[in-house]
Amino acid sequence: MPATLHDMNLATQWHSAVSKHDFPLLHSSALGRNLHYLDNAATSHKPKAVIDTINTAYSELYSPIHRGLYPLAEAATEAYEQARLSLQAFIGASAADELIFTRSATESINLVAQGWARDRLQAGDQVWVSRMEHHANYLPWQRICQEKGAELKIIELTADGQLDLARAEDLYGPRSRLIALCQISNVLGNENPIQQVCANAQAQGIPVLVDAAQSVSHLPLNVVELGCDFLAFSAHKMYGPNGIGLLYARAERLQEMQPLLVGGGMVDEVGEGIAASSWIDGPGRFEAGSQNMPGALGFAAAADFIESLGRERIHQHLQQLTRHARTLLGQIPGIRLLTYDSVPLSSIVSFTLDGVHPHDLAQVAGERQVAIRAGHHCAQPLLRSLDLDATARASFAVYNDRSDVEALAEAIDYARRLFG
Amino acid sequence: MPATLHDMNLATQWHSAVSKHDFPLLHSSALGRNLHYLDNAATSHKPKAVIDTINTAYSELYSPIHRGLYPLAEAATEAYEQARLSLQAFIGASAADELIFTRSATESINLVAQGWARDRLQAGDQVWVSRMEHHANYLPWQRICQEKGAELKIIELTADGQLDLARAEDLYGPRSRLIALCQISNVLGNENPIQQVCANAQAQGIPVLVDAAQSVSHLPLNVVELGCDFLAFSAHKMYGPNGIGLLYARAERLQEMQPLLVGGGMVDEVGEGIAASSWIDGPGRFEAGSQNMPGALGFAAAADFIESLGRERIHQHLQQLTRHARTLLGQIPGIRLLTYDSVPLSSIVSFTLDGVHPHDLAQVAGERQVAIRAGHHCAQPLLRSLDLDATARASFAVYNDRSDVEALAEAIDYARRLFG
Amino acid sequence: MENKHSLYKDTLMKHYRQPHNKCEGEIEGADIVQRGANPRCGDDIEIGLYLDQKHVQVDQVKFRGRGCSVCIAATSMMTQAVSGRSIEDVRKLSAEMREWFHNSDGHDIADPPDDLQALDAVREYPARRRCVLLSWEALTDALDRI
Amino acid sequence: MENKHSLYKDTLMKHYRQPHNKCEGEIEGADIVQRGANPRCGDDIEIGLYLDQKHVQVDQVKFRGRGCSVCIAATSMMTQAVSGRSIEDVRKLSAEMREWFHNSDGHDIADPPDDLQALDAVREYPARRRCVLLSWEALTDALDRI
Ligand SMILES: Cc1ncc(COP(=O)(O)O)c(C=O)c1O
Ligand SMILES: Cc1ncc(COP(=O)(O)O)c(C=O)c1O
Repeated sequence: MPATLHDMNLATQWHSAVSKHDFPLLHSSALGRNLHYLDNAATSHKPKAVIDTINTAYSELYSPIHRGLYPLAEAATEAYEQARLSLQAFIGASAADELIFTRSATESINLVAQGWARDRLQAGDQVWVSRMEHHANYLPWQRICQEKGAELKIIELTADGQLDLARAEDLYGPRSRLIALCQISNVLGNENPIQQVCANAQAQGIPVLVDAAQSVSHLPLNVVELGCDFLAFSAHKMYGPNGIGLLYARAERLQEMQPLLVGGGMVDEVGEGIAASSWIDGPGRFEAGSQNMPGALGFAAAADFIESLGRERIHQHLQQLTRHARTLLGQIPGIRLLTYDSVPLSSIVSFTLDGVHPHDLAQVAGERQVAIRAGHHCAQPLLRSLDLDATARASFAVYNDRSDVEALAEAIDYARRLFG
Repeated sequence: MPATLHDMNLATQWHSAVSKHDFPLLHSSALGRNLHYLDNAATSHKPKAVIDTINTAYSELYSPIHRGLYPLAEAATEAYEQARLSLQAFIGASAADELIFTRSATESINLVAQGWARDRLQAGDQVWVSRMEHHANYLPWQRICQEKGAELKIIELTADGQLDLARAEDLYGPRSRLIALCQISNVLGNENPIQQVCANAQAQGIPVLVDAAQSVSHLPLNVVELGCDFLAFSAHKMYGPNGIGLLYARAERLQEMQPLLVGGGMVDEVGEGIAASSWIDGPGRFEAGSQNMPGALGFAAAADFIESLGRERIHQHLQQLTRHARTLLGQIPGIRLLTYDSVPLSSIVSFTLDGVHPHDLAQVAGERQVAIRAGHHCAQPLLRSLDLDATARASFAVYNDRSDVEALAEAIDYARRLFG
Repeated sequence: MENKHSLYKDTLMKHYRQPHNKCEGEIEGADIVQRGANPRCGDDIEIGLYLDQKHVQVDQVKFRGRGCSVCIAATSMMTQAVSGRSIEDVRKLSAEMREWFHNSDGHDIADPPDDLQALDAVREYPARRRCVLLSWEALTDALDRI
Repeated sequence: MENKHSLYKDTLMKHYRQPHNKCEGEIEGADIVQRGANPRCGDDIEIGLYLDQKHVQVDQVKFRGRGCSVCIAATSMMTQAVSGRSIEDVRKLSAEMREWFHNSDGHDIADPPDDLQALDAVREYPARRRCVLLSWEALTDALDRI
């Protein structure tokens, strides 16, 4: 499968900008050195720059945040808020005060469900999600709808796996209270027309939440242009640390939210007994407890790392790998790809192989140093509608190259022969 | 203030076991090298062993948890569950399945309030806390009591700052549904008689939650002997990383809990529409989303670090420093200590100085390289009852020594003269 | 194709390709039919127990369903291992199997009957334990209903 | 005792020790009385505005309350800086002060009146900004009530 000359030129340029050498696990660890890591939709490896930032945060700058009156505490607080500013620029928000540090995309979405929707939903209201949502953007809505007697409405998919907006009749109707959509599906790899949905929703005054967990690392993204009200993602899927994520909430929406967690640092005045307490202004109201400063700094370092390569370029690189994977996998007898040629490529390929269970595919691949995922990918509603129990999935990141794709295709073909 | 010979011998032994040299920030950073860091009740610095563990987790073992079928993922999952086992041993729980990884003590307590108490509290029921609770163990109860029309009852303090259990008449009464108490107060430094409260409560079938945020790093602790139902703490106050904490829930209680967050990894079968979904068994049900493996490993490394010194010995060391601080501070004209000689020492000294605002005390101390805290310490209910707006607080950790205490006393005396 | 470091030992592959006691349609005439499903993987099986008249012995176990190779092979091995044993023995073996897989560093089953020893390789893959144990758990549930 | 790196410059200490326009009891006869409190620090002050008859000028500002040295000194400086100025000027100055403290790297106030320049040192301590701004915020709230 020779690459075109154009592709090869791009690839050469790319690999002088970034390579496995920048990622300690892939470069020099016993378990990772020879690994073709293609489970990036689950979590990505960390460049040295991010690991070093975390290290430095603990070794040179560590201190309580927003609480101390000594120079170290001032410096740490400054760095923490600087990280918020970096991430503000990264997503194009109008103000840093619209960014809330959470533990993860999952917490971000639960915060909106419990802190915003709970007080607003009434029996008969509708919350809209799509058929392709990750459980993190499905279960919180299912739970709050159950509690409030609201309806959980599903945007179904067209035959080629895209949002069937035409069939979602009441999406912008009078009972629609919130639309919660992923920007890129973690199974299909589809990119959804978020901007269009936001524009239509805004015209009817319906807020939109965007699950950007799979997109933020490689799609140029600007929340103001996108027009969304909420946007959620995790650091660990964008080359950053675990245990930290973000919720963007437009100022107006942020004003309407109640905290998910209450505790230290977020209260202004504590009422006696059960007299109401008052919360502080700004995003700190949603960050109860001691701040995760090293996490925030690592998060911002990951954003810087992405910006240094450019999301446009990263996206191109991932699309090339995805295209290559589709071509090579497509040649294996019995393979079924879950995405259609009519849908633009992103960074994910899901597939099944006739007669071989996806778990066996992943296991055989694993034994051959190719790390892919098998299962329902936390998207049971989607898999059920496709009448599948599980699929195999390969997903790409900046450090992957064509040799990873080739190893994948070989491993799948080997599995076919093993079980054939 | 010459130390007794006995104290000096102990101190020498101690400093061969642990010193600032083991803590990169205190040993070699520009901002920390010459710092007398006495803000340990807010957060503690990290030994090299913990920082290295986090580093290694990212550089050699990083992978998704509970999801992958390749050797790296198996190794990472194993390490994550091994960390849970280490922490199980650290707190003496009967089973690792009783330990839930959370983001912090704050989340742990909120999880119990929203995931356990919400379904159980009825109008007229009582939740008991003490006057000395941190907001993290006060606001979650205040909020759930407001929501449910339950009563938030306060165990008031005796004149010397101890729990006045005799005055808390209905503590074990028929409407008492939960008792939530800190083991050590973050302002007074008091150690509360948790074991006694648990025994009495258990006799009446009333669960007890222990906020161990301030105790777990230096009090020998065994949840079975203690007899508590829930126990919460954060890693970052015990020499571990930020962004991770723990909730211990006795198996019986864990069975009764609902998750605070819903999302990936915790669901068994997702219902269609708003049909009920089913959660998986065990602590994973409460750990929605991608696991924080490097955090868990750093957490366990911190527990190992503590165990290597021995909590008994650490406690002794901290008591000695506290005693020394009380003696030296006590000689400064106009000082008022917030703890009484009748109360056993732990690791915290709070104080005020007549005519100087605590913020000025902390600022002057900060300018003289002594890091202490000033404010309400997230304990407004306590400070209000003492008719104080703020106090200054010094708190000790393993790396502190007598010179830190002496620098503290000098700084406070300097402030007295500056403002005198 | 036997590979020392592979899960896919010959015995396992043999049971997967030609499972013992597997029905294509419904399981007919069994004393107890019990489902075992793991929605997380999509494994979904049904086992049928045929008991002797006195209900002290398991004469045969049949199964049907779908799953990965480990699930199918392990279920096949299970049916082979327990058919013809006393209920008491089956309970004991079932407990031992679970023990064996939960303490992967622990002791081995003294004398694992038939082909069960071939599952040893799976113990190194905690993520696949559930695939092995699914049929044993269904079996235990079935015995509890006698 | 002046220390180059200290917050506690002579001017600040002077205002703290001998605050201008500070009352001991109630603030009497003011046109507007406004409280400013920061429960997080325990700073709690009250300012009283005395306006001219046409309500275009702030004749005097008095205050009472408790707080740290920065809060008390900054409030004293504020009363001194705004007394005798037109309401329009006071609004402008108040906005400039907030600007000055929120962008600590930003531009300086062109010509800070009276002793305000002495607060420059506080700008390096974000945690104390609130102590400086409390009285200015109370002032703005008071002006909004005219
Ligand atoms: C007694 C006590 N409980 C709970 C907490 C909350 O811990 P965290 O901020 O790590 O959630 C703290 C510390 O802030 C504390 O001192
Ligand atoms: C589309 C999507 N949304 C949300 C999540 C949840 O992210 P996290 O597990 O980091 O909270 C994931 C990943 O697991 C995802 O792929």
